[in-house]
Amino acid sequence: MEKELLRVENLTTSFCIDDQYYAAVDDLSFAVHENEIVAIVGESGCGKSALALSIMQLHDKKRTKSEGSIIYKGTNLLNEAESKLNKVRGRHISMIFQEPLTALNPLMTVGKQIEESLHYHTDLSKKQQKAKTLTLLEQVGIPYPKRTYKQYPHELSGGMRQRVMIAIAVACSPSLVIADEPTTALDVTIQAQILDLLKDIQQKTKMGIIFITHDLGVVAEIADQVIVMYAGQIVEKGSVKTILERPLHPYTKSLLHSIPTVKKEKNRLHVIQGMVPSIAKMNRSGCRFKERIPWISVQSHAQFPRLHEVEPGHFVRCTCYKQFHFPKEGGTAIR
Amino acid sequence: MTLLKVEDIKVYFPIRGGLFHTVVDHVRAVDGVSFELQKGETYGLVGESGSGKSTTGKAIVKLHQVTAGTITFQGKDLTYLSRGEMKPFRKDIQMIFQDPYSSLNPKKRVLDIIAEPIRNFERVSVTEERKIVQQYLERVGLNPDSIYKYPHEFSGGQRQRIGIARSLTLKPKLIIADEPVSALDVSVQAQVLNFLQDLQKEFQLTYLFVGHDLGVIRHMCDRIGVMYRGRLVEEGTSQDIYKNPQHIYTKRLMAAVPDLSPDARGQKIGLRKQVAEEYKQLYSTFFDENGRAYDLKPISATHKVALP
Amino acid sequence: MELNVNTEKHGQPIQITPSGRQLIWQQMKKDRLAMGSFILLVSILLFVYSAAFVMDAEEVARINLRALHQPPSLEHWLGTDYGGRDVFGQLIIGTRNSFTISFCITLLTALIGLTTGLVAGYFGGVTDHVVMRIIDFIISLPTTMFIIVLVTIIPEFTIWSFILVMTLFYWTGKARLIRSKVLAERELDYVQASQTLGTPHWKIMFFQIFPNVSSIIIVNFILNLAGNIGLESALTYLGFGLPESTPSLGTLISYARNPDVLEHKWWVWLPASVMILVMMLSINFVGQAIKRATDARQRR
Amino acid sequence: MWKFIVRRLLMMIPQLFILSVLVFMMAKAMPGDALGGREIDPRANPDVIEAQREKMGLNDPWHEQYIRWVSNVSKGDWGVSYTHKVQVTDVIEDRIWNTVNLALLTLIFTYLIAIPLGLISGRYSDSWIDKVITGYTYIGFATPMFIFAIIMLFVFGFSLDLFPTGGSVNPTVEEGTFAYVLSKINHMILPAFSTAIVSTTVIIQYLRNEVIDNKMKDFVRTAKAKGVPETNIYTHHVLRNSFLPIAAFLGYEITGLVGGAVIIETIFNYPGIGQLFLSSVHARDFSVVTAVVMMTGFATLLGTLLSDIILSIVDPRIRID
Repeated sequence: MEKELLRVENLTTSFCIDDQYYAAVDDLSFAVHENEIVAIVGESGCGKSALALSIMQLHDKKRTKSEGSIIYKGTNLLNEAESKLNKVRGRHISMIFQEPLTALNPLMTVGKQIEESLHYHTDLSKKQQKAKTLTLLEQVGIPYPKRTYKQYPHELSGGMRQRVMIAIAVACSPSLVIADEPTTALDVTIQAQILDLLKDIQQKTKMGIIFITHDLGVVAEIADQVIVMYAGQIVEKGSVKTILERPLHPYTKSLLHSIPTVKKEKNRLHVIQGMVPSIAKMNRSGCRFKERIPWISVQSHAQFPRLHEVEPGHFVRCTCYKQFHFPKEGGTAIR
Repeated sequence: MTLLKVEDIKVYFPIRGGLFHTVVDHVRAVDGVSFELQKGETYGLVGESGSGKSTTGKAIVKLHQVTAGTITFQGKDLTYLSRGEMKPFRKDIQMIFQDPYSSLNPKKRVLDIIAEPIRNFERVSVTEERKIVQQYLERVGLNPDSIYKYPHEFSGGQRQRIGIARSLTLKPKLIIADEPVSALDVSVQAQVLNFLQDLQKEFQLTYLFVGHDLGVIRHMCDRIGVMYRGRLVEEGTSQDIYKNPQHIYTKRLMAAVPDLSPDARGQKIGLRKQVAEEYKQLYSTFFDENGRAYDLKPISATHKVALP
Repeated sequence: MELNVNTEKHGQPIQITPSGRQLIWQQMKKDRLAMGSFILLVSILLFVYSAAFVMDAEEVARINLRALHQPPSLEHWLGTDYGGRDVFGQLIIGTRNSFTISFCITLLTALIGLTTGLVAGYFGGVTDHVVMRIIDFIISLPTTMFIIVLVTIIPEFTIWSFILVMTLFYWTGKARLIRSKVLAERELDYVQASQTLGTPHWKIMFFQIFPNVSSIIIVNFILNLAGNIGLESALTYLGFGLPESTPSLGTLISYARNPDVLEHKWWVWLPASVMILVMMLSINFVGQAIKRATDARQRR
Repeated sequence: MWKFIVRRLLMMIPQLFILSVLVFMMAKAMPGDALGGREIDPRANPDVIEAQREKMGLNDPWHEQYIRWVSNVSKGDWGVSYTHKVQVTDVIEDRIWNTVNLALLTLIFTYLIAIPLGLISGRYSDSWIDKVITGYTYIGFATPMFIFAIIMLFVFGFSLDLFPTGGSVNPTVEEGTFAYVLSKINHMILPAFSTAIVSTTVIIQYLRNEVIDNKMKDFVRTAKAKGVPETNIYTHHVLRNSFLPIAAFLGYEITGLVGGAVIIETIFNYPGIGQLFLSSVHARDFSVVTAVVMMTGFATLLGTLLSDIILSIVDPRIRID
């Protein structure tokens, strides 16, 4: 096993809505190791982006509170002062965002935005910074680094912008990168390029990546470990092979059965009933998925609605998976 | 029977520039595209952003002015009809939009949204109208009592179904679905796709399905046209396209689609490298000197590829 | 299949959502300042209009040489001006005139601005280009000077010519605002949807797009109403506003152009100034509150 | 970018043409010879008047008169002032610098107030200081400038006697001395400050909204994720992006000041172009009126031109084509 990089323990992040706090990330624990890509999957509203921002502590402090611990190199980041955090952000843990156009400052050249990272975390001279920036641009596969250095974000294509974002993220050789849906806004061919690039950089530098996505195909392409989130909680956790080939939790199974893939001919897709509950209206007791599988008896949830290990490294929430079956009319789809 | 025939249509948008804001060039959004839709089938137009797939769809319903070419619907040329002359055909050709949030007017009740086409074409009493609306609402699986609600009270998937109900009220023959599920989560997406399939059977609809997700396209379509830079580069049955892609662009597209089995991972990266290499080498044989794809040439009864 | 669908039908009670107007009203009630302003404004207007109705305008306008520049007294609550006319009476009639005329100007500019803004924004292209060039040009003119010159050269100057001259220059801001909103609205799919559903252009403009820009129009209307009271009285102050037969609040303030009146006879000009301030402030507070309420609603 | 500027400059040509036609039409609608300012005695016998008009070319076809006027003006000949009995240009030259100086000082005050208040209010939004500042902007926005100016004059000019209540300089000081400059400034402070304190509120509100908008932007979050300290995020990312639209305001501010000059100069009895314009209208000195309208029209057109050019320089996104 590689060395542990980051350990999240009992993390709960709550947002203030109309003077009341509601947990968007609810008592979450997991770890990321060196040279490991952990994918966090779930539909919108499951709390995966809130988790990413919590680790970086980029939430608006007035409207959010986080409890539990986020342990990086022996210190709990939740207890650190802002100035200490600024030494960690961008240097040891950095982030890639979903929408590269808005995530880059429209009035600053690409070069300056990469150098900014170097400026705050290294002792390089101006000249060295520029040299390093040009190397970085080349490393992320930008064809004309010298020209791109002077360009503004709007002058680049979506794929190129995301490459720039990656260059910013890896500029100071961080040990952990959090990528929040980095390919969602991109076309499929560009997505493949970006995934290959990230994988390539990761293998060279042995860094850890927390990869947040809603796309199980992308998970299959890139992840080592997979965490499936539903309603702010982990519902299933395990290696990528386990989760995709031997899923247990009804939610994971349903998700896999609802995706149309290029391998399958026309067939019936499974439909998950109802909706992802909003954090303010969620029923927080017992199994949170039970409303969406009403044909499964209530008793099957009552037994043990907590996350537990069913085989080494494979964790599932609730015991309802034991009795789960797809409704007859719904999914004839078989993987 | 051929329902819709699109022949060599072009949609150019002017680029203005220079000192006097004159037209200096055109964006060739759609640059000579031809295809046919048979009654009852689902034809998929697939491509990446900027490929002109949506523009093609919108040109058929005249949301974009066609620069050249002809669009024939049931044997009648629609291309240069005025708004007034087009009106009777509006009943037959309807559209489903991509964004379920912006495609419904936030200030209108569900009743007014779904009844809008009825009010344009038919004279029915208020009670009659309400009955029709409720009937369609029920058909798309929404509570018929929700006619007085506003769009913001519904989720994305429900809104998309309201949009579908609206397009069904005129009993159209052809529906152009412009990325109808790309704004939705996977589980909701499955529901809408299942619906579209059921409705097709029930109302004998023909679909022109525009999309970028190759999984969705495969799931929905009988025949597929692959678009790239305003041109069709390959057309065929979904077997032809997915099992036997011939154009290098199609191959690159297929290689880029993520595979659900993690075991195939290493192999896929290798395949992508190989295809990228091939793409570079064969670029000049598949595209002319302007980077434009050639015209489609049949290589089998159903399969056409853009070759020189 | 049906099973999947039906679940959503149940357990959704039919709730009647409050309309936009009700929501704004609820927000307003919470805002004490805006509510106070609203009540104050309505009472001033009620008082002024009913008082002006029973008052004899000619009596107020009659020069009384025996009572020149008298300070406030029981007989003349706010004293008299240089012609011995009752300032209080003039204040009432002036307020009524100022408000009515400003309202007319605001209404006219709103109608013109709304129509041009809708047309330019909806059709875009050449139409929009031409309209915008005209608007840009009018906005970059020295408006005050043009109005003053027009007022002096128009033969037989009446209230109506004043309203028209003001409208000529002040429709542009509204047209520009509405046009930019319509331009953004037009990009939304519901407009395209209406087009594919066979809805005619004019119906799309007035029945689909208009309701979505109406809150902006209302807020802008209210703020402009306040602005126009200021503009009208400023021009009247300079002597180029309303004809002399129609005294306005600006007429009373214009007496302060005489340094002696300004320095020693505050009762002539101060009440009118305060009246304008109070009216403009309260109209603005109401407008800003509505603006905040509509913004908050859109955020949801 | 240069193409944009050249195109924008070319647009000035039709604008100037239309402006001159409008001014010409207004001048023709005025009684007498509003373009040349030559005297026609209205009491003379109609035949004499007619002969005079014929001689002056006032009965020529209008396009000939228009071309004659434009060519005269382009040579710097704006006709004669009927009241001052000198060249119109001389009358204007006496006054124009007063107006320019006053406008400059007003601009300085306006931005000196707006920038710090707008930034503080935006950065610490919803704090008590922001509430005070927004309160001020609401009131300022709703206050008609002329009433505020009158009250300021009444309080600081007359009641407290802190500032002069008219003129542009103390007539007793000698020109060219330091005291002369001081006296000039002293005369400008009250009008400039009164204008600034009201007109700046729009800019404060605008700047505040910009700062609030920008600090919510994704790129600010990116900067935070890079480890950029809060203060540097404001100085490097938020401020620059927020100033951009403010820069574009400058031109409109100038346009507004020219319009406001008529009112402010009248209230403070300050001998500038605005006051000259008004007194000339009252005195029916139409050649001066025409010239002033034409010149200020030109100045405001330049103001908007300036706005557009500044915007094209600071925003790289406009530098297309």
